[in-house]
Amino acid sequence: MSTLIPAPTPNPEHSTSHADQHAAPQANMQATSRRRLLQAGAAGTVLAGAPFAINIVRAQGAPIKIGFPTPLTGAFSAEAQDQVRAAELAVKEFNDGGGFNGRKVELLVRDDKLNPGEAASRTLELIEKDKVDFIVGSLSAATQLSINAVTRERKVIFNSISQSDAINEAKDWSPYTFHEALNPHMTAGAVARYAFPKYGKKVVYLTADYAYGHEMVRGFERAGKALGATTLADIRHPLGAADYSAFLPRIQALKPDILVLCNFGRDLVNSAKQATDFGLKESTRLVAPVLLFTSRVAGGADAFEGVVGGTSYYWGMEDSIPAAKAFNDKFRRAYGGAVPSDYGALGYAGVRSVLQAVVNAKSTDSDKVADALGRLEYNWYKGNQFYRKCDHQSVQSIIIVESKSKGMKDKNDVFSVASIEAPSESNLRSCSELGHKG
Amino acid sequence: MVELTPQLLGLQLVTGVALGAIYALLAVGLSLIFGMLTVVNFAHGAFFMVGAFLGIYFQTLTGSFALSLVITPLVVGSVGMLAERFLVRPLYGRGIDYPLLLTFGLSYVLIELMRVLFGIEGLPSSTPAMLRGSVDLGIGRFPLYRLVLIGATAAVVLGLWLMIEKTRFGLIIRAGSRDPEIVRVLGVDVARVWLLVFGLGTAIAGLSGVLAAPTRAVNPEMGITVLAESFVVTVVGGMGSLMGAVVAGLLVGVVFSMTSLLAPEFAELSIFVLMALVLLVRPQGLFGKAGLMG
Amino acid sequence: MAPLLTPVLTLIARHRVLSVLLFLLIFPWLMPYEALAVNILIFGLYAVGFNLLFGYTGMLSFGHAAFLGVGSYLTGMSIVHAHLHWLIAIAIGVGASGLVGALMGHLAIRTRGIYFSMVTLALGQIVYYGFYKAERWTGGENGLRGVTVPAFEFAGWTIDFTNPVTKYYVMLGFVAIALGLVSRILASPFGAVIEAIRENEKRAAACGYDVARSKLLVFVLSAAICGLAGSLRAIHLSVVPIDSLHYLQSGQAVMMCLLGGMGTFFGPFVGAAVFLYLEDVVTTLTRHWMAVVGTIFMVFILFFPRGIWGSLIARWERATTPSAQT
Amino acid sequence: MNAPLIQRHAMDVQADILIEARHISRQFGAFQALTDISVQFRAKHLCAIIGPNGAGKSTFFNILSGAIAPSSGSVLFQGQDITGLEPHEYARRGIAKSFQITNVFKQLSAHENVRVAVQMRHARFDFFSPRAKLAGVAQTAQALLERVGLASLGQKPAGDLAHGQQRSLEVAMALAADPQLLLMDEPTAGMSPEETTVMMDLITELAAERTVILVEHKMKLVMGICKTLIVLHHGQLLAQGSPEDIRANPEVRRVYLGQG
Repeated sequence: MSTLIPAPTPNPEHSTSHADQHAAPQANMQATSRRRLLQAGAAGTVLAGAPFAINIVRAQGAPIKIGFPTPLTGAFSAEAQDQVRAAELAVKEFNDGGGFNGRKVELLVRDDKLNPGEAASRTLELIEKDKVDFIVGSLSAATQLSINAVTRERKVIFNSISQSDAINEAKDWSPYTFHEALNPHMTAGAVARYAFPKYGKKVVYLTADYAYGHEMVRGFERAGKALGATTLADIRHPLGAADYSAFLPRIQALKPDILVLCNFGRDLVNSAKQATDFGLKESTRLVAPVLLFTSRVAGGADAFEGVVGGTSYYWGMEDSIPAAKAFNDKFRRAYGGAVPSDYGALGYAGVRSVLQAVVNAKSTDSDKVADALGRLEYNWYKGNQFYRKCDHQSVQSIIIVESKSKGMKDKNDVFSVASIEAPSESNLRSCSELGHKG
Repeated sequence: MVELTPQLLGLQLVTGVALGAIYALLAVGLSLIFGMLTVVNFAHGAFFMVGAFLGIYFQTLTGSFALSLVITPLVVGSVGMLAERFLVRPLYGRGIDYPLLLTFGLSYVLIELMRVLFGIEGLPSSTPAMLRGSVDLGIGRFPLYRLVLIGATAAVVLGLWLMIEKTRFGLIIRAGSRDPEIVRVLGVDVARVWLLVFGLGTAIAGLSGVLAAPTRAVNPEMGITVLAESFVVTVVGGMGSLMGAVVAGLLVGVVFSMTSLLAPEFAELSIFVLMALVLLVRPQGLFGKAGLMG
Repeated sequence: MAPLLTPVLTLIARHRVLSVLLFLLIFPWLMPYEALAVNILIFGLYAVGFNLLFGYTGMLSFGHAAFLGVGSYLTGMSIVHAHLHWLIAIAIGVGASGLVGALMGHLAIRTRGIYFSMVTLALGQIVYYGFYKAERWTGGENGLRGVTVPAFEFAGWTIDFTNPVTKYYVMLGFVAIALGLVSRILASPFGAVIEAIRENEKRAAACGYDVARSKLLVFVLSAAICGLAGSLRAIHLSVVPIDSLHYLQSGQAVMMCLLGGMGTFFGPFVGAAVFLYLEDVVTTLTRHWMAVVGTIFMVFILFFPRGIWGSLIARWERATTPSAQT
Repeated sequence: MNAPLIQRHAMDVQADILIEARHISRQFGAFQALTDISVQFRAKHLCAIIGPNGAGKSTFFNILSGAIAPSSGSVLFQGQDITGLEPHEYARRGIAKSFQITNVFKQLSAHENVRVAVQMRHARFDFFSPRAKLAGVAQTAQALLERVGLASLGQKPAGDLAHGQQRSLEVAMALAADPQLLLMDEPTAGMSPEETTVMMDLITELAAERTVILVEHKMKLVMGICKTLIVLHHGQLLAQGSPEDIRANPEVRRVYLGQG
């Protein structure tokens, strides 16, 4: 145990940078980074216990620090690690471009283990110990909200790259809160507008029983009302349930045109898979508000055959969107031909927006940068975007994809782009509805 | 709300039984180990998970689901025996807490091991071609594979029952689960028996992993929720009672299935409520021996 | 080691609360960052509360997350919804978890051994779902946000919880009081009774002690202390995550106790410190932290069943009273 | 047939009856362990329950000590019905027992074992006063240890004591409550001849101040020291009376033929 007793050291900054080098996995240099990790391991344990970790006077030209809490371990680790790759890419780009008057950017990645408590502690660490200038990251409604609760109190900018409706609402929102990702209302609405006219109006929802799931349903029903869709049932299943068979006979009996799977990640994989086994697809079209690239890869072609869903980004859109092509190529170059996933792309955009705002504001001061972000109009990877004034929600296009089961070119060729809904404020909930004045 | 036709209830029942089948298998393994070794195996869910991964691995390797059904339990069982020999054995006679907590630590290691070997996203798993699709039971369509699942479980339980009733090893187990002292008196090499029992228990966990794989997402964390559920089953049935494990497995499956139909949100809660009620009325579980672990 | 250790440990043992406080005063400067130090304070207290039941009375509960969580939520809700003063909010949190403890305990103490563990687990999960479903008040899966204590004047000082050091020392105050209380209880006749119950229930009853009533009392005490830990955590994180009610959180208490040494006064605290520090360091070093934590855990069970502090005590006893260890 | 005898016996000693069993019966499932046993025990009296293995001695002992409840019948202590009370309530009324299987707080020191037992009389639910400062408790405990000859071993964990010493420790704990009735289930079981004599002397000595009821299957051992013997056989009261009566009793002779 003795090695665990922290020994004093004059330079606490070190330990983190070691850690970060590791925490940003570089697909193309795995072997070396592993070795580096081992050294870091030795160093880190000794250094991590630095006394007087706080109140370090930071010299001019010190690096701009961006804290990046994300669930490197746990159910969404695949997505999270793709987020990190893409974020690293944005940082590298910026630094290669000379940084911000000589100041380079440093990305401090922390594992929030998909646990809101851990996320809050890690955010406190990033702010209090590492003195980060900004926070970007998170990959779940709960963790992003707890990160936001911490940053809001301390007036630190947080650009969330994970979905949630709550974070837009005045109750949680702060002038330092930005939301790069889509929110359930936008995604669900877009998918509804695409699917209801096409596949029918009798709808059953199989919903993960938590805010995110409920928000999805709300989004669908709103859009559905306009289109004359009727809800046969909204069946709520426990979050993270492994088996959905018990919910399926009832759905079978209801004979809906559309079954909307208002759940995420592994819940989606499981429910889609089991619905397929029950032969539901013979009479019903399966629809998912958020169809993740990674879920589809993990779930396999059969389970997702013919499933239609929404996403913030699919690499395949590069055929029609030049920005996407450019982004994919950068990513492929950096990571040995790999393509960015939807959430990965958000990691890139989230960091890049903040850095652009720093340049525009000519400062790293929270208020100045927040102001600059508010004015920002950008096209990083998927077409034009901007943050709505009242709630800092990024107004952006939404991609509707359909899962392929045959004729795939390679393992990444999993979707066909069915349609792209252009960015429009009218698809967001109104500012007044969210409790914002103006 | 759809009206509750006999067909729907019937189908819901079958679904519950199919669910219960997996619970029962897991609980049988847990109960076997507990009954003999009074070890509460917190790594059981992990062994289940390992079974699912290896099942797919051997299936792709040999190209045959049937083969992996045979190989995987053997491999998982051997891992189990290694664990018993080198990790659990030193803890016998140190009370119930220590083995329990050790296996908890072991489960962490196994989960991480699978992450390293097969990646964090998990593996895509699909039903073997010949068992795909759904059949019309007359009360509605039901996945063929889940029927097979029920059959397979029945077969395993039957086989186990025969072994316990008809073989000498079974005799020792029966005696042992009543009173471990007896086994020693019978002049049996207890250490060897316990090793085999632990192996058998974990092998069954592995087998249920292979069987469950086609019905759900296979990922390193898949064992965690399953563990809690199979504990509920084991405790409801009565720790150490194989009969109890099977009955409670089906009971829990059906209760879960029925609440899913009538009050979906409370499906998961329902099984914990069931456990609380059973234990408060019958502290030793449905088939458990009173005073055990008292 | 022993000769050097003996006088130190004797001193510590004599003034155990005082010495732990002295240590905790400098503690934040030994940690990589204050938030971690605060977490250790909170979980140390949580583990101490749990140890009262597990280590001293021999009852292994898998439902203690319920008390941490209820403490957190009730304190949080009193601040967020009722806008009560934070001190009152903490009192409410502690009271509520004590109450829940009384209810759970009343049902659970009818069972023994592994069944006790499982009943507490089940009841704990029921509490979990209760709060999960009460989304309007608890925020459900999103957790309860906005548990903020505005800066206030105290004895001419401005106390601002966004200053980590201030927050640490305020929390330390509460933990100190709780530790003093626990230490006092353990030294009391009642402390002797619960240890007797752990050793031999039948005999304790034959001595004339009301075993059931004593068990219930410890259960409630333990719950209230874990509740205080929860209350502090709500203020520390300014959010209450639903996970704080999950049974995995209960498991953490067990791990911390074992790591540090169950049935010893400092053990759980040491356990919590090492556990959290380890996790913190390991997670920043490798994504495979689960393997590392799991292994260390197994090593302890196998080779240091007494835990870190427990093993030190044992060495000390062997050094001072040889007969006791034969 | 000997019921009237008991009744008559009861008449003249009604005055100083300490504990009384009335028509005690007990089944375990189908097995009838005890059938309609009525016995009275006088105060400050050394008495032994004897009988061959399986006669129902331990069952009867457990019913008298409140460990198990009778299926029918009742137990009176000082004229009060105490049937079915909690074990700790028996203890608080002044009924102490030492178990057949040694039963101490193994990890606690011998002294702490007795101290806890003594403490019972002073403080039950006291959370605050430091236990060490509890008036006289420690001294009383030490005195009791001396009385059973363990004075020097006070600091040793009870689990580490020799078997005989653990039995003695149990007696000390039983005495701690200064009971009026001391029930002892085979106090000399597994003891060496030397230890046995020491224990028997101690018991005789104790019986001077209180009622002591022994369960013993070694007849020889108790014949010498007991005032009254109660003989059980197949769960029934076979005979009771002075050692002389018992020796003379043909029934008993038949049962114990070749034994004792």
